[in-house]
Amino acid sequence: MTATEPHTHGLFSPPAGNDDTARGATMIEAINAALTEEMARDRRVLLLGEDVGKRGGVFGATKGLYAQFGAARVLDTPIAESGFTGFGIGAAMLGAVVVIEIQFVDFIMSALDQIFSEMAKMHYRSNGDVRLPIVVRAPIGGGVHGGLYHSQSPENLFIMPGLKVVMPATPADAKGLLKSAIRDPNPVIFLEHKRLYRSVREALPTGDSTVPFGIARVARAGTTLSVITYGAMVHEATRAAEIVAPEGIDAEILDLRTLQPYDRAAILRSVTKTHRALVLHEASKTGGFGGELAALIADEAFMELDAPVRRLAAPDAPAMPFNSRLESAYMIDAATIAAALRDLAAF
Amino acid sequence: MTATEPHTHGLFSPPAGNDDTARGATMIEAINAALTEEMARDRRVLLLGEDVGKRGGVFGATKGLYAQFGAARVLDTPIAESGFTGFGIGAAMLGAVVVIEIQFVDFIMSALDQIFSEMAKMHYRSNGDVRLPIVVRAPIGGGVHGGLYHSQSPENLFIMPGLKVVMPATPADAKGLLKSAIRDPNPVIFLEHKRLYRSVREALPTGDSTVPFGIARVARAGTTLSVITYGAMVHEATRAAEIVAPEGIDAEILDLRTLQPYDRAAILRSVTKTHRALVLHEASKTGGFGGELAALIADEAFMELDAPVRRLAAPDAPAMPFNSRLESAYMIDAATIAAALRDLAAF
Amino acid sequence: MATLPATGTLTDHRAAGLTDTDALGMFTLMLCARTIDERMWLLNRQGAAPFTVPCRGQEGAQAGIALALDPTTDWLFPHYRDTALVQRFGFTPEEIFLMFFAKAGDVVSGGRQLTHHWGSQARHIGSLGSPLASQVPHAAGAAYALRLQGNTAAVVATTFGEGGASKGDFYEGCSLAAIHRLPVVFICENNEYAISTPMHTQSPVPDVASRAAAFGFPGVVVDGTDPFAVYAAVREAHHRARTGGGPTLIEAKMYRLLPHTSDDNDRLYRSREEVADAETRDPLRRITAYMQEHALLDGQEIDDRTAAMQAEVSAAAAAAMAAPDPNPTTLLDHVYAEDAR
Amino acid sequence: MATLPATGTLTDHRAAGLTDTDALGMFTLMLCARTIDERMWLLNRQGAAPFTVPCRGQEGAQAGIALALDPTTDWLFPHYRDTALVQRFGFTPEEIFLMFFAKAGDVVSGGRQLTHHWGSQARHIGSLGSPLASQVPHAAGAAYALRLQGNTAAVVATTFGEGGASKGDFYEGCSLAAIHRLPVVFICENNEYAISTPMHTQSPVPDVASRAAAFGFPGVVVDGTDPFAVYAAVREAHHRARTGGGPTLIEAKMYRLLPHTSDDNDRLYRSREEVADAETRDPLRRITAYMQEHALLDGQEIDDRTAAMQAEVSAAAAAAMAAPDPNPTTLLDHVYAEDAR
Ligand SMILES: Cc1ncc(C[n+]2csc(CCOP(=O)(O)OP(=O)(O)O)c2C)c(N)n1
Ligand SMILES: Cc1ncc(C[n+]2csc(CCOP(=O)(O)OP(=O)(O)O)c2C)c(N)n1
Ligand SMILES: [Mg+2]
Ligand SMILES: [Mg+2]
Repeated sequence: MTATEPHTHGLFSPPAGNDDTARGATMIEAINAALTEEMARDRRVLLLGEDVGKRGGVFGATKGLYAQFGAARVLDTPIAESGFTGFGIGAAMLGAVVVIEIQFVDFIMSALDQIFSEMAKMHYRSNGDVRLPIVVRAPIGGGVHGGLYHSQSPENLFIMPGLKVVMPATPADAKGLLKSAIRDPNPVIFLEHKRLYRSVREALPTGDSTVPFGIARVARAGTTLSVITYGAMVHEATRAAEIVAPEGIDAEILDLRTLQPYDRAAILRSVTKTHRALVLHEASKTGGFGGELAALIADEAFMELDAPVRRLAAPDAPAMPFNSRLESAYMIDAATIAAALRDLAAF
Repeated sequence: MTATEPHTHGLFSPPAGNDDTARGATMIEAINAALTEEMARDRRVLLLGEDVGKRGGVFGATKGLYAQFGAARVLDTPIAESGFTGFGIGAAMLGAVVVIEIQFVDFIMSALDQIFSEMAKMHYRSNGDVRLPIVVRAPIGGGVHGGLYHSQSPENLFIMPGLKVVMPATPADAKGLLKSAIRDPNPVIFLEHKRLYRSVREALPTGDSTVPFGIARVARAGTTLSVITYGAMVHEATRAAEIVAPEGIDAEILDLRTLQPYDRAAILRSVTKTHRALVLHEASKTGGFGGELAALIADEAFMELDAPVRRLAAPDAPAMPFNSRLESAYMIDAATIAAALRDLAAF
Repeated sequence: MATLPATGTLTDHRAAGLTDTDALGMFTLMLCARTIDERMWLLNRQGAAPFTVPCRGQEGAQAGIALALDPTTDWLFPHYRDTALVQRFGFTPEEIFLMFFAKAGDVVSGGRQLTHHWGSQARHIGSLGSPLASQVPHAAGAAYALRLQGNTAAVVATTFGEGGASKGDFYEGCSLAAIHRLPVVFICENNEYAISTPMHTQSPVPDVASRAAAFGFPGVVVDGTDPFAVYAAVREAHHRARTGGGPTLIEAKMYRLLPHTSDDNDRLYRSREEVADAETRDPLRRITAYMQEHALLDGQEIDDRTAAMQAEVSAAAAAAMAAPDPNPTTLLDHVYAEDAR
Repeated sequence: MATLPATGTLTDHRAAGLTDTDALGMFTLMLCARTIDERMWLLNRQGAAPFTVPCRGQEGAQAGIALALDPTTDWLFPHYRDTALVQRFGFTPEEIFLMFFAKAGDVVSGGRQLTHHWGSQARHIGSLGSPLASQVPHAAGAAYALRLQGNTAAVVATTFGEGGASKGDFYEGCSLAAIHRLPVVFICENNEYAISTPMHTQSPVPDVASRAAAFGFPGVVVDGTDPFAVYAAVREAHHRARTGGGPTLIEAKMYRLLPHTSDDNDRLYRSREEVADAETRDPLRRITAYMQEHALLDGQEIDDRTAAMQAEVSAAAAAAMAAPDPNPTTLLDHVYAEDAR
């Protein structure tokens, strides 16, 4: 960072894109619309989290909801992630449909006992007696000058039977998946990449449309190799695909949309077509969700493979540093992906 | 469970093996010996946890230490896993060498913020200024009639840069690895399979001997296929290998000993020899550590493989149920492993 | 505990607002829990079941709590030791044994949970996991949801040990209930030990009730071996909760007369003298003496009831033991709820 | 806050046990922090740095805490807003700007941490992460380790916001310190808001200090815009800690005069009138008036010192801005400590 590179965005206002609203909605607007519609549709829906009330959340996801639905349904909590997550569980046990906002996913860690031990296991441990319609929304991901604790991608922590995990890449998916999440009778961890909040615009489908879980989206059809990814990396991969397209590398990009359940059939279909797979995520490599995806391919599509299953992921640092140069060194960008595509295509 | 199958063990006294102490030490004795020796060797070593004092821990791992080293160095804590883990971190920042006992790994969840956000990142975030010589010991694993919250195998949660993760399979390894862990300047998560506490005996090496991290042990040499595993599954796999040996299937069994770092070279070496790999663990499959191991093999040993990389792991249930029949249905046993070995050998 | 009164000097049940029938009901409830408890210990020692969690010494407080709550409207987020209390919310002895033997017919979990991890939506009992104090914020959230639904009758009670009261979730749950002035009664069953760890090692203050001051609601200490005193304290808190007065923290002081569980050996950390001393304040002894002193039951009637209870519990245990185990093919049932809302 | 005194009526610094030199030092420390703070805000608004965390309104309390601690023996586990306080422990303005610009020479983290996440072993400042209140149990553990080492001189202080004081770690940390009667001073910088959430929404009681009752140690409320009053309160707690009296919880009441951070827009949740009213209790204004009233400084001297501070801070900022960035090749340094103990 030097004084000659002015900062145009901040932690609560991540990078923006085209301001032309005629070109559709941003992801944060899509999320806000989904919340508004679901709260209007179902009086049982209760929102809670830090600063979600008057302020509308630090990113504005809950903007206007406090005014529209009142303080009883849009609850500002004290800073007590474990307590208010448990509170949400108790409310859901008694019939509320609960949407919890964790301000940054980095701060979900003290709620992990309630999430892992209670939320994920309640339906199972009660032999189906209790259901917990809860959505835990949390901004995830880096590249926003957030430093070590506002940039993490710990999605793999939540890959656990009993939880569903969603990570949309586009505004329309964010809206449709969030509506599905709120209507799901199970706990859903809904991870929103903060770099995508305002940087992408897209027309939203009209009417009450939802996007089902477990169905991947082909973000780019191709024949040379398959990139299996999700979240913000879908966009980096798409950029990388355009870089290598003129070189005759025609990458297929699969946007998983949901990580639990994840679309095994779509992955196997794509790899069966291309015979080469690159698993890509923003989280660090060792112990990341990419292991699961690569393992699936190496087992169930083994006979189709013409090349090793590659993983491209962040380096094994504890988190993404604040300084811009370190942050850039940490982040996977289109150029790095393009290099990996070339390498895999050449195998 | 029926009245005709008497229970001979309980939660705090898991299955026992041969009582002939001439045949060596159990794992719980080995752990106790390691703690005793290290506390005697280094006055900075401080033990803390629930019931570690007078009672010597619920499994007896700290037996005698309170009497020998006093209440100031063997600290009974209130039930406050996050707080006392943070307390251990603060003590380590000021020069203590801290061994924290979590009574069951199932109860570590409320300490995950201190472990993930503080312990794993402290050295990195301080640019090397702070070091945290901390060992977090926790009994792990099932098959002891412990039910949903005394049987879990969440080792994959801890695969995170900044943490080291150890999971011994034998008494001698437990002792040597624990001594290494206590001397390591980094935070180490030390996971002790409670079914192994008393069921295996082994002579312990004499003298001050340690076992280094990151070096796998060949538990059984073989040529037909490689089983990559750790913890209690090493023993099940060995039993399975003996079952299929007469059928001409000569399994090599690799005991990883440490999961972070894990011995990539040994895995690749074994697969290069056998050309077939089965990744095995007691934890449930989707999102388990097996994904990481299979992904490594599928990438770096791809050209050596004659068969798909298989994973054998528990079913995707939220946890292991209490009822004996359900517990048996959940657990991977030697017969199940033997079937997987046959299947892989026949590919 | 040394300052608590000895056998026979219970609070007058009528002064506490209880009828003779209520008092008899409390005696019976305590006797039932005690009989179940003893049977479970025996069955465990005989190898018929892998685990039990005794409530001996805590039946009195639980009977007091039980009568102060209304199971038709109220909800309970219980402690695992609540073998007496959950019966108020509809658990029968046979159901308790079905849980103990982890049978398919276990209403708590169909044999999935370790025994004594109560729960049943139909019975207004919140599902309990093993991590301590997690149910405290659940209770607050449940009360909030009931309020949102316009339910002004329900009170939510939650019980926990003094050990669990050291956890962040206890404090955060109290805080949330207090901020919203929710109708919650927090009840600590302080039995002096968290496994081997005595109160003075766990807590810097002698009374868990002191923690209520942090949240601005009343904290009350009551003799937990006096069922009628406990009843009165919980009844007052219940009234406060229902009339918009917000939460109360009640600490019932008692003593865990048996080891922590069937897997514990309490000789490792406490003297027989200490246990023997606490036995003089055994709540069942106390109420038994009281029933006689107040001519509610005579010696013969007590013997008869005890014998009848033995028979009832034997029948329940036998029926449960003979019930079918869960089918292993159900292992993956209910990982997720299937139908959309 | 409406009940706190207005400008000019500070506690007498001599009565609080401070010399004139001390008082001058506190004024200078506050002026320095204010000047740094304003410069950072400006640099952020100019696009020269992505983020800042203002301390405006909190310098008075920090100056009071600062003087009450002995950086040669004591340890500090700070709050991110402690731009004044950390200077007492050795941070120079240039070091603070090196952190702000995330430069290689940043002693906190070499540019890895978001700015204002203090830490430096050499300076006796515990490394701070972002999750709130995590440092509270660290402080207790640090005090315990010092005691084990036979160090009877050191006191450990930890600061945090009233928002962080809602977390389980706050309670659990206090509990551990109290059980062991450790020499810890817990200091809440209550600035009325956690981002947008006002005190009455976060807390069921008006005073964070009330929470000390849960742990049996003193809880003290002090006017956090009066540096001398804060000094006296912390000094007393420090003395108590050093003489075996155990912990104290001090709540210094103040107001966050700027938005939460450079990314916040406080117009979304509070009125300009409220902020303007709080500005009448700006601690720098108050101490400036005090210096004049007590003839410690006259108007000219204040102007001179202000100008000199501007120059010093400009120089520090310029030097830091020109300093080298960390080399990207260092990205994977210090993931693990290399050498065995
Ligand atoms: C978070 C957590 N830590 C540890 C345990 C293990 N454990 C089970 S019961 C118990 C003691 C509980 O004591 P208390 O709350 O006083 O209840 P009591 O058993 O005395 O009724 C402990 C430490 C647990 N269940 N949960
Ligand atoms: C555990 C946790 N939850 C949420 C956050 C996000 N966050 C950062 S500062 C803040 C408000 C803190 O308020 P307070 O403790 O009063 O300190 P102040 O900023 O007012 O000085 C929040 C919610 C966090 N850092 N940590
Ligand atoms: Mg107890
Ligand atoms: Mg604040």
